[in-house]
Amino acid sequence: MTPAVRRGVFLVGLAGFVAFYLWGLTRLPGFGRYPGPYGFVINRIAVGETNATGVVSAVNFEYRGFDTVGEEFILFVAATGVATVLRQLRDEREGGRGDAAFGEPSSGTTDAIRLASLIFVGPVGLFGWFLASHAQTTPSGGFQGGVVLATAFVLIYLAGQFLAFRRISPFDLIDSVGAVGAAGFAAIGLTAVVLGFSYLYNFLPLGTVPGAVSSSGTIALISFFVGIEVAAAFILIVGELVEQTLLVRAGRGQS
Amino acid sequence: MDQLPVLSVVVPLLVAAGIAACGWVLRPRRRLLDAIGIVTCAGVVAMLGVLMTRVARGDEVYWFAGFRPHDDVAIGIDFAAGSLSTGLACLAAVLVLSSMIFSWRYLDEVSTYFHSLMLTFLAGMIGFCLTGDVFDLFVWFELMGVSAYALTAYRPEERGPLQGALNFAITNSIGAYLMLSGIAVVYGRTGALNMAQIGASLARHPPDGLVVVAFVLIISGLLIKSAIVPFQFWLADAHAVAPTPVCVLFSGVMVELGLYGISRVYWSMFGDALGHRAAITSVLEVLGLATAVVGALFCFRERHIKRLLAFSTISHSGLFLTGIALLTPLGLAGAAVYVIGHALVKAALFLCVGIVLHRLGSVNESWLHGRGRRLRVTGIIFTVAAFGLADMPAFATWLGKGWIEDSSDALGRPWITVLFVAASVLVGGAVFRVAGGVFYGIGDAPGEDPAMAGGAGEETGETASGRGHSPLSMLVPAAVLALGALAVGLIPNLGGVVEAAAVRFQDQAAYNAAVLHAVHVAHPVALSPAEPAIVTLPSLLTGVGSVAASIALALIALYWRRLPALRRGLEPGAGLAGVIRALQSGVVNDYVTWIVFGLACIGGALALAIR
Amino acid sequence: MTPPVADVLAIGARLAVVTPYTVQPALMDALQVVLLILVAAGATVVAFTRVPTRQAVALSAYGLLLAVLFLAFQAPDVTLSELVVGAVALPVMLLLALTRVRRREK
Amino acid sequence: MSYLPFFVVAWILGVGLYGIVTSRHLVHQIMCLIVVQSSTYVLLLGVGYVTGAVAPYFYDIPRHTPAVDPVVQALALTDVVVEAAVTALLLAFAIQAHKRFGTLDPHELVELKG
Repeated sequence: MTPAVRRGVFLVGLAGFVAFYLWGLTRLPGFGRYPGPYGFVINRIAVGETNATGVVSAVNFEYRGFDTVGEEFILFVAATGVATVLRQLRDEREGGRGDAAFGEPSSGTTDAIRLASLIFVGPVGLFGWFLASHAQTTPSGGFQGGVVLATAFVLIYLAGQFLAFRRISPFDLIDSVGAVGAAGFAAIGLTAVVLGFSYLYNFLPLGTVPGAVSSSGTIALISFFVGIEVAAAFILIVGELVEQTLLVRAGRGQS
Repeated sequence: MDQLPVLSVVVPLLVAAGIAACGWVLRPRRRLLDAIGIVTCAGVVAMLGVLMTRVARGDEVYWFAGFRPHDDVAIGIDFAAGSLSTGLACLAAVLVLSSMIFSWRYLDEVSTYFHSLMLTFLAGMIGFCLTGDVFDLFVWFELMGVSAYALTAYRPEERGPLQGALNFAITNSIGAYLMLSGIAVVYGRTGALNMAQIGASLARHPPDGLVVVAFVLIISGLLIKSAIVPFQFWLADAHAVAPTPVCVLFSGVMVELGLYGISRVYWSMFGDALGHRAAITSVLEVLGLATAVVGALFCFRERHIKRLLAFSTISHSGLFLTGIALLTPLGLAGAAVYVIGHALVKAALFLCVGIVLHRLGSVNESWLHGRGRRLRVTGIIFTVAAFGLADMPAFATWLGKGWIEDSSDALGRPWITVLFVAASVLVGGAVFRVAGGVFYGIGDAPGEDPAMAGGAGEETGETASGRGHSPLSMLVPAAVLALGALAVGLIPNLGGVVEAAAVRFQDQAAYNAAVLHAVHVAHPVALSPAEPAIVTLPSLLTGVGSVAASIALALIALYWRRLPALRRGLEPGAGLAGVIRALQSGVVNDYVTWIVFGLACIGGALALAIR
Repeated sequence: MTPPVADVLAIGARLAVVTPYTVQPALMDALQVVLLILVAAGATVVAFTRVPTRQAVALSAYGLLLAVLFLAFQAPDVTLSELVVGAVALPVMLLLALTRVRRREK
Repeated sequence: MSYLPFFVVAWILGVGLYGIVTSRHLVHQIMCLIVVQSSTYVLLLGVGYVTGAVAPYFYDIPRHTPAVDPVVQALALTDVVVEAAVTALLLAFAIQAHKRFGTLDPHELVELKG
């Protein structure tokens, strides 16, 4: 199809499709009039049943925990897939070019950015850790915490040199850590099975005070593993991409 | 409570993560890695096999973390394993197992990645089959999708796999987001994600725009996955370039899972709420038959053998959808058996193509003409499987197709049989042409397709070709699968068992009772009467006749240039080439245009019929 | 982490989430309307920005807008995710990829 | 107001699809795919919203305060992760495709034509 024909066909289709979609959307109860029951039932029972005051985390890691198992593995597959697709380029580099480029400071970074990044590494890392370990109480959780933790590692890259990034996060190790995080979540669920409950049953003591850090049983533990897995997956993905940009520089230097 | 359903998903996931975690230990130990993969798959097959023997009496429902429904409100996620869903999951596991065995000597460059991705792919497919929660369905659909995209681009050193994976990922992601939009729309009215609960809740309203839109959005993602016209373009691109063991899974079961998903959501969520069964039958039937014919025409024209088989999958996907669209127990039972038979023979055919690639280093039919004569065993297996694909009587494919035709005749839709035979003859003719030309050197090499000129040397990355012999680890899975399709067709009383399962699948009230009230309905009733699933003389004659016609068509194609008509240069189907090249453009922008346009047409047709 | 830290974060989150205790319903409605229109405009800008590097910046801003909208929808958890993913992680990945791609074009 | 969020959802989906179809650059196309997906977040959170209700956190407020639906928020969180995963994978494909084809214009990726 030529672009003009395509645009014509598409716009006709889009007009029809959007009209059709709106036909359905305007039969919804209307914004702000969610009829329930699912969410309301969960809001009523979650705090009492799990001692977690963050109900979204209770849904994510307990009531609909199995969705989250699938979600973690989607991220795991993405990291694996990125490594699979980009592996050839890395082999090429190992086959010939020197590692000269890897000591260079990251591209386009000024000293000010480097300094600022260095100052931020600690707090960002701490914040990520905090988020990952407080899923049950406040709006936070393993996923957000994991990404923030990964950001701390990216800051290290911005702050200094790729060499440091590699030394701190060797890909094989991070790969393993990520896999352990993903497996940890699935294994907690399996532990319940071994103990004779159904999969992902919350078998740990719930604590006595709703909202305390030690409360809510497996929710906190699962959130922790999710944090590890997410951080590792993001570090891997960003690391692979960073390596790609550096490879080109190395290649250009030679050719 | 029995844990088999959940273990069959969690075990492959844990092994996949374990393989990645121990990457540096396993990478140099290729055989250990292979063995772990094969043992895991075999274990999953065994688990699902045991589960199948138990679920014939009724769906087995599993509530995660023990959250049972309160007052008809499901607060957790459930697995609802029925005969059809477990059977399909088991079929997926069997195909992954045979691909793993085949890969033992096939893929030269494997890291831990291949095994990890295959196992997560398997887990995604099983979770998709067994789940009873519509958002969970989306999650496993995505896991399956993401694994499949990565596997398609497994050989990133070549150009084709990257383009195929990009087209595959973009079109299917759009489908997944449309499906999620549909789920959100349903949630806005019902406040439920459990499919049984949604079905009960939707049925309390008269059908209106919301139900129609939600139905179309949810099935659109599944129609794209099952490569129904006009959403089919990605499939040929992805198949042509994915490693052959992965093609086995794409063609054999992933496409069919999309159709299973349509059946699942229809008979658990929308069947009672939508009504208007005739309108739904008509719309889905038109889509199915169009897919069957378009796929068959493209298939017959193709010279790249993997793409040829991919187009045949599109054609068959249309045939299955037509069977499901009849909304009768016999149509669904026919589609189920047809899917099993097709998966086994198609897998065998792909494995044979893999062997050809391994030995001769090409999948170009013109170049290969006569060069496959050395591969005698492979040729025999390919020919047997080709008979299966052409719906030869006694194969499971023929049984299933016959039942769909019987059911459509009973409904007064005789044109279905006519188009079914036409599609079968074209697809059968294409594979017989390949079998006769490549393995027996019959007739002349078909004309070189200019688009294929660069194709011959393209495929070498998968396996170091030019090997002196075909290892048993490749021949045995192919032979077992091809004969398996014959064996399934010969199981006594298969029709009664499968039709009973189909009736149970179509009884929405029984499904609802099993999931929400843990009550097993002893005698489920489908909305349409269950016609007998038997072998009739006309279907036997149709089967033999269409196989004969396929062989005749293949011979005509092979001897075309020696025919007295002397219409040189005008190959059968040559006029199609330009059309195909214009449509199958490889440009993802075009594919997305067709998706939007097709959705508008489907939505408009259903809206007019149901409003 | 000690409980006081959790208290601080929880109170911070509560302040950040616009609660009906502190905001008149009409004002809340107006806030949501404004944010929805901004989000619609943001999506349009992202889709119509043809220069990929600029588009990545636009996407980051769009992620920020979405995050604020989710806050007004009383979803602080999703806000936090959208901030870390939509406004930071995705643009970083996209810019890295674009750097890779642009270098080769020279 | 009552249906404005849903009109915005349809608008975002529409412009995202338009961007994909008219795109001449794969990375641009991937960003438009992100826009398409963002329509699902707005839809999910839109259908679960309750006028006048608080966010579903009961750390410092009474347990029976009316709160918005927590389930759609959990679903949106999953959706965000899926977005990140798919985008990462697509970018990896795009980088490799650029290396093999020397271009990122979908019209010039010609390997699979016909």
